[in-house]
Amino acid sequence: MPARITLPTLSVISVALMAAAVTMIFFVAPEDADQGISQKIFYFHVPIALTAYVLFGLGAWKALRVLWTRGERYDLESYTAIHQGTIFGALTLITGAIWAKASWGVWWTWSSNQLVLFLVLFLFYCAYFMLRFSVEAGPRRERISAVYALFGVALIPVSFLAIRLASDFIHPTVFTREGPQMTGTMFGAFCVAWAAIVVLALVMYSVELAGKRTDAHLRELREALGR
Amino acid sequence: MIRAEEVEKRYGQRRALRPVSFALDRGGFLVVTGANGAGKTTLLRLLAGLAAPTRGALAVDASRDRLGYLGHEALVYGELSAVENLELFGRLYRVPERRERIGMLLERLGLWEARRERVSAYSRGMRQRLALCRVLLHDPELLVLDEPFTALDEEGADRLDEELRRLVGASTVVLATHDQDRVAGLSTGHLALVAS
Amino acid sequence: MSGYVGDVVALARKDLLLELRARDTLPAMLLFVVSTLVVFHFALPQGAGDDAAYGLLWVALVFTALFGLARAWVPEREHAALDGLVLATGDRSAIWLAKTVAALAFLGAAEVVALPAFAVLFAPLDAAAVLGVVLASVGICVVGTLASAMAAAGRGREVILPLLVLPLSIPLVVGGVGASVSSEPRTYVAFLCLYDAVFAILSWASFEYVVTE
Amino acid sequence: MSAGEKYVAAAYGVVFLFVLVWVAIIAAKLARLERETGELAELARGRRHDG
Repeated sequence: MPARITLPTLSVISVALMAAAVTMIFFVAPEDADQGISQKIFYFHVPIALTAYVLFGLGAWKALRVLWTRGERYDLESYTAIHQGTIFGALTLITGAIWAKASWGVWWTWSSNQLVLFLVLFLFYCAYFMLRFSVEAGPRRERISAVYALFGVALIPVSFLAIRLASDFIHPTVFTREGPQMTGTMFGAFCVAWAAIVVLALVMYSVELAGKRTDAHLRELREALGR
Repeated sequence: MIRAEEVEKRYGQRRALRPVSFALDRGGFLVVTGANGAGKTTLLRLLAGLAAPTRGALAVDASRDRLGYLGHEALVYGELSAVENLELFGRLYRVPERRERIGMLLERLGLWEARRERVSAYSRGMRQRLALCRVLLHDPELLVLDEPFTALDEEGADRLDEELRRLVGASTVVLATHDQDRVAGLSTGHLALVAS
Repeated sequence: MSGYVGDVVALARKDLLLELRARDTLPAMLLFVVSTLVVFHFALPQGAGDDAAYGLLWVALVFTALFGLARAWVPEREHAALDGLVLATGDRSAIWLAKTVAALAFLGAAEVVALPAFAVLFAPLDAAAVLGVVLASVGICVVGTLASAMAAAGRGREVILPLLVLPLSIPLVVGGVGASVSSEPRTYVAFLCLYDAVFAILSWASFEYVVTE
Repeated sequence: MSAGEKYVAAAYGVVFLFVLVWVAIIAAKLARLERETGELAELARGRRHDG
């Protein structure tokens, strides 16, 4: 995170972007000709999914630094990023399910590759937490978590490919969600929404990280003061 | 050989070793004492390279393949015999003339008769002696011994004593014990750890 | 034979020797995979077709592999032999490679029984399907031994391992089932090769970090 | 509201709800941190009077 932009500034930017995004989505961008109003879910669902990837990637990058530098602080950063990523992953699944219901009348469809991929990733990263909480705090845990986080970024493209391949023999694609047939303002709304979600994720990441760091400092202080 | 400055070890919030500083020259014999929980085992694991210090600087001037570590556990396979265990570790350590050296060590530590039995059938004392064979196998220049006398009977302790005397001067030794008298004549230094 | 390869061979031979002595993994795996196939006969409704059977074969293989992998590091746990290996090996990835080879040998032995049994009891297997099984077995042993080492570092290792391995094995199942049922198995075989390569390199490079501090 | 509008509202509502729950959790955490720092400050104050 760039040091010059402070957390309060970032929060303000986040609120402003979010307001702009909602305004653009509902008042500026026209309604989709085919899908009607339910296409509006797309403006949040897809940016949330993309942001989850960014967070998983960030977690893996910090994990790499754990392995390089043995830095305790990178472990905390990697953990926080993956935690956020999992929250956004869960949101992707829920908003995706609602969208599927709105446009196809079912809550879940295996033919939506993105949803299936997120289900796999969600399971994978839930196991990350199970693994992490089963190992005693210390460098061993930092390293094991880091290696697992790195496996995650390898799994994302491999699973993506696998799910593409699987759809050939498991379910012939019945539903298609046509790519961006977006007009100018629709695309603009999408971009603003994406920016808003990314900044929101950054704010949440920073707040959570600050909380975790304060927690660690507090325990250190308590020990220094002799309980 | 070893230089430790304010070396501290934590596992999360739990402090396993209070900051400790000491230096040990080549050929020295350092005895580490301290109550249970003072961090003897932790310090020795740090010296052996099985763990890294959380804070402080620790420099050990011995490559890993010239280091012998005796832990609480024997660090061997229960379902292999003594010879098979030593063959495996000797190969990994690239010990020259393995067979002869293994035979000599088994003889010296009184395991020759039982060399083909599975380690799981050994008594604790025999396992400890086998662990000593494993430690001495590759002729280490630094020995890190964690409570080597526990679990040994009189005979085993005498043999260990013999081995230690053989090593004095030639190798550097760090030995943790709660029974300082046993090694009174050997030690050149003493480090007392305080529980946190 | 010397150096790295010598280490790997010595370590893998040790695992096979231990199994020969104790016989506590392979017989259990064999019995497990055959029992699973029998259960599947009753789980498949009549007229479910061969494709469903191929799918179940893969479920059986993945769970058999998990069954074996859960025991992969048990000999190292007793008397903390893993610490001994970590101290003794120059390049720790040799420990992982040897363990992977041993795990693969056990899984392979189980498959030597399971595949003919499947062909007799359910549906025939062609060359592409067998190749798929071989490649997927490599993949699951590659990630499985590493995940098993991770799980062994914590509490509740038996519970954690399947949670770690199952999401990672989904692409393998896709590749394997594809190779068994598709009329164009080449794509799936290539995909399995890709998976094996990616995760073998990753596991090989990262194992050292899992067992050291 | 049409069915489509309901689903759109639900989707955005879920996102909003998640963020809200997250805020609540952070707030609980902050309250705990405040209490703990308070205790430590008390302790430090006591120390100063003793020494």
